[in-house]
Amino acid sequence: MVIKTEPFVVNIGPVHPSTHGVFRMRTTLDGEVVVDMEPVFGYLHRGIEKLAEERTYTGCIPLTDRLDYLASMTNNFAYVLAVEKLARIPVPERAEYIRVIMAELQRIASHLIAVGAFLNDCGAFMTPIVYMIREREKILDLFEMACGQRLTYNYMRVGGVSQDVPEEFVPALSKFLKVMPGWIDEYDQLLKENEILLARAKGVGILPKELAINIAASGPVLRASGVKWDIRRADPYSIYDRFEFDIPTGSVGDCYDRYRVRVEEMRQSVRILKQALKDLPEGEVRSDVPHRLHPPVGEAYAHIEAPRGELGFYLVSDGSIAPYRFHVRAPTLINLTALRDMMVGWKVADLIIIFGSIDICMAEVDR
Amino acid sequence: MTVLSGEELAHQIEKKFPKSIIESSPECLVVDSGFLLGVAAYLKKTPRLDFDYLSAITAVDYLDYFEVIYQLTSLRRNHSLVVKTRCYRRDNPSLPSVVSLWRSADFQEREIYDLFGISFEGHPNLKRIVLWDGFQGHPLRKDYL
Amino acid sequence: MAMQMLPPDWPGGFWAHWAVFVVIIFVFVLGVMMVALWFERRAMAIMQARLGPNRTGPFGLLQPVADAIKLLLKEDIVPAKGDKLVHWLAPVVVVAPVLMLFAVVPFQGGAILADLNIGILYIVAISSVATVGIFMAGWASNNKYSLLGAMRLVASVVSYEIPVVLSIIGVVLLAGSLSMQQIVLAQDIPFILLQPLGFLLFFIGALAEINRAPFDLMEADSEIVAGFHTEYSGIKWSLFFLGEYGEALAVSAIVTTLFLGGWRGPVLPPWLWFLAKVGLVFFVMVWIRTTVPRVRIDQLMALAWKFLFPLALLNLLITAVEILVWPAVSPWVMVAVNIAIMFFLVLLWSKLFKLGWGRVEV
Amino acid sequence: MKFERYGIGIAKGLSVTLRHLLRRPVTTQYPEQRLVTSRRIRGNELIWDKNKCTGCATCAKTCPQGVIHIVTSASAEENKYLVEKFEVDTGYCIFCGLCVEACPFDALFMGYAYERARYRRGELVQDKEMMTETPDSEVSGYFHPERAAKLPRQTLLIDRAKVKG
Repeated sequence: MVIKTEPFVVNIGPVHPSTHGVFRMRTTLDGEVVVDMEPVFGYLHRGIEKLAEERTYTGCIPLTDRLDYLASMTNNFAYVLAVEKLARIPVPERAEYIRVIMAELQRIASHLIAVGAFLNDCGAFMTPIVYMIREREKILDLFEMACGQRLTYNYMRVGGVSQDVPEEFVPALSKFLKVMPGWIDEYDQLLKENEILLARAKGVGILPKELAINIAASGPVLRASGVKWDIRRADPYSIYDRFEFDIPTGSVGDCYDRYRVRVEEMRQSVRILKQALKDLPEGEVRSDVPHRLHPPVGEAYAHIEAPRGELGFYLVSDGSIAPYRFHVRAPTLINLTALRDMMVGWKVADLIIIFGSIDICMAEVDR
Repeated sequence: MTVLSGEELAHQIEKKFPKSIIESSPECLVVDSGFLLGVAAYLKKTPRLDFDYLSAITAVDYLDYFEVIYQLTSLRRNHSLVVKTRCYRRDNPSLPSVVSLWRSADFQEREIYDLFGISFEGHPNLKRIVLWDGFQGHPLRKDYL
Repeated sequence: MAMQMLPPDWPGGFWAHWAVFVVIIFVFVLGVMMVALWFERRAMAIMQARLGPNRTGPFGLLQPVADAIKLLLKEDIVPAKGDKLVHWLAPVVVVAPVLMLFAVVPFQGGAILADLNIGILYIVAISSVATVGIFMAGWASNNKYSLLGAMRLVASVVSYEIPVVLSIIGVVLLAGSLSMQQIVLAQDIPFILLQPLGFLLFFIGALAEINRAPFDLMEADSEIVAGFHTEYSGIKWSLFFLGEYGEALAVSAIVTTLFLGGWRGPVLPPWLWFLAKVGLVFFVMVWIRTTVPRVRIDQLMALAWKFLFPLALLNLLITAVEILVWPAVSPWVMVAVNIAIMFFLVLLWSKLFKLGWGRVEV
Repeated sequence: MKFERYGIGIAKGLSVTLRHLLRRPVTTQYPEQRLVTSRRIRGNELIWDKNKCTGCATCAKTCPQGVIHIVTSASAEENKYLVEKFEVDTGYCIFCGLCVEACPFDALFMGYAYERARYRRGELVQDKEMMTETPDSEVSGYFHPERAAKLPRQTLLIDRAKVKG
């Protein structure tokens, strides 16, 4: 006997505890099963690309802070790389190292939130995210020490970083690097082998390798699908060619793989940080760049491996003090392309964790 | 990552699609919009080129024309190429959609449609993405104030 | 300690007994519930490296009082298109049976409101009534999240009743009585040792039946906002809250009575033993809630029907065989045999579980 | 996929949470307990050194939000402009610190205080008098290392962690 059921439409979001911001999923459910899903964006659209066209090149750096607010350092990094490419500005050696240190710390901080929020979505009530925020605070302390803010850092400048790190930064960072691996082990002990988590996340929301490449997924989402692709290795920017690190990859591309890839990436970041801290040279941190920069007419695309994927900035200069075009290749927006394919057929509860495992930041998706 | 020279590729593509290349330089390749889909399919499917990864699409309003920029990458061969195409009309500009080749174009073409008003023919679900339906104008055009 | 004989004569006199115990139950349920609330929040906070409520009163002990006052003063919102009568009635239907459950819980030898000779049956029957209230709430709210939550609850309660009742029967067989008082008196060795598998099944089943983590999917805040009480506010919402914590306490009390030897224990006064055991069971619930993620609805049902139900049947069978065939064997031998059987069966059944299933082609 | 764990994973997790019962909570109870902020904190006000300022308006030109309003008139003495009006609407300010960086005469500072909540938006507008540096002003060391040296050391949560081995 077939029971005749009627699908009904449920709006998950824009105001919902686990849509990580103001995302809306217009889902059609048949009982608990997701029959169809349509993502609706734009609740946090602030027109950053248009705003940037009226600001100086330096004045755009605070705007990039407000893209992916969980990884502002890497946003700054990608943007200044693009401007440096456009205006052909050299960067002092020490500044390169400080940038890499900041970017890797930011990757750890961002993945802590990503993993914590994912586990929270799975229903582990608050515990993992509180533990992870506990460690993230320590990274934020370091950022605050260097640049005076805890969220919108505005730290990197075209041709370097705004100020040299204070003298107490290096001892604090080396202490952090000593204890961080132990904490990562503790997170693993908490939930890595948990049977319920395995049952919930293994094999759920599979993004096949071919599809992941076709939708240009990037970052942990792409790597979890088994593609060994990391821009730090494939197209080394800054000084990433000097460090040794592995690229963790998943095998099937399910939610569990995405979670594991993020945790392993934290370990690799600690490894890079140790090398960078060991080689940190003395010297200038900022080359002489005028406040009102006039890059030559042209265009530049610079991309980096941000915590959430390939973050690219495409800048067009017309020779004036403001960019003619400022485009952000937002990794999270593009990672969401296959959201429907991953969700259809699973239950409402899976829909939440699939979405959580992609790890988005709405400020970047909508811009 | 090696950046493939647009000039060298232009010769190859010209052999297959005569008059398809408007301009070429070491950095980029400007393709006539009529040949865009053919050239894109060629770039994706030729084994030596193998551009399987369309990393970003964006548009620029140069007032005389719109330029749409495709950042292509090959994950297997680790090389990249910038392909551009131009659209000279300001009222109802349209270009062929590449969603059939790379699904990553889906949201990005919708975004360009939303903010520049360029409609992509063949896009499965072309509607506004960040602004609401019924919004007047296309904000990233230079004449939008 | 000399065992008190039945019938209960603690305060003495029928009506005096009734009056005293109705008051005791209300005070106990409400008072202990407040402490339990505070306890859960504090214990969970400390396990999460936080502090928890510590501002109102010493150690934040008055926090539940402050919350209650706040909730009483809040505006009561009824959805415009909801069913107003049912919406109003639902919290009452949820809370009343929870209070009634405590009527048969023996706090001490003889300290029981009504020593029904079918005490445990009464508990099974009454505890299901709350489900109706929750479904009423989900229906009357006219909210899709509420309805989903209520449907999940009904599905899970209907499934979990069966293994729970079957595992209780094992205890009943051993004790030879349905009366709660008699079950406690029969436990010279706590039944958790004689019935380890029964305890495991009962505890898992009871967690699911009262929607505690990891089976709290009818109010899964990360999925369906707050489930059946999404549309409730103020005093009505607090009644649901009361019902939920009352159920948790009731289950703790029932586990104590059925498996942990009730009020019995050396040195300390019996009522303190009882409270301590209830507190311990409650702490285990809090501890589990702090640690584990939530299961999915189909996994929940699979657990009930594929794991708990067959094992509960086997447990019942084995217990019955043991009682019939070896009535005179020393209980300690039985303890060893039963623990071995539990490990064997659980390991055997665990092998049957698979990962990554549950996708439906649409 | 095979599944052979029998609850060991859950037991491991339970042991982690149980261990935390014995650890000190990390909460800082804010109004009573305070952590010392960074010496470079970009607190939410701007402080202005009247004597060093020449009225060049570089700060106003650099401000990405355009919230610095400065009106000057030529004055005879010392090759300076006379600052007639100097106003910052800190309600619109994003505290990026670019003005402090840009000031060629080191006349502008970020504030060290971060508790400047107000009941009305109008009260967030800082005028010339409110911005002028007095002996009481708490000045942050952002981009001014000489000021940073005078400030107390930042509390670091990492200092509370125990290093094993």
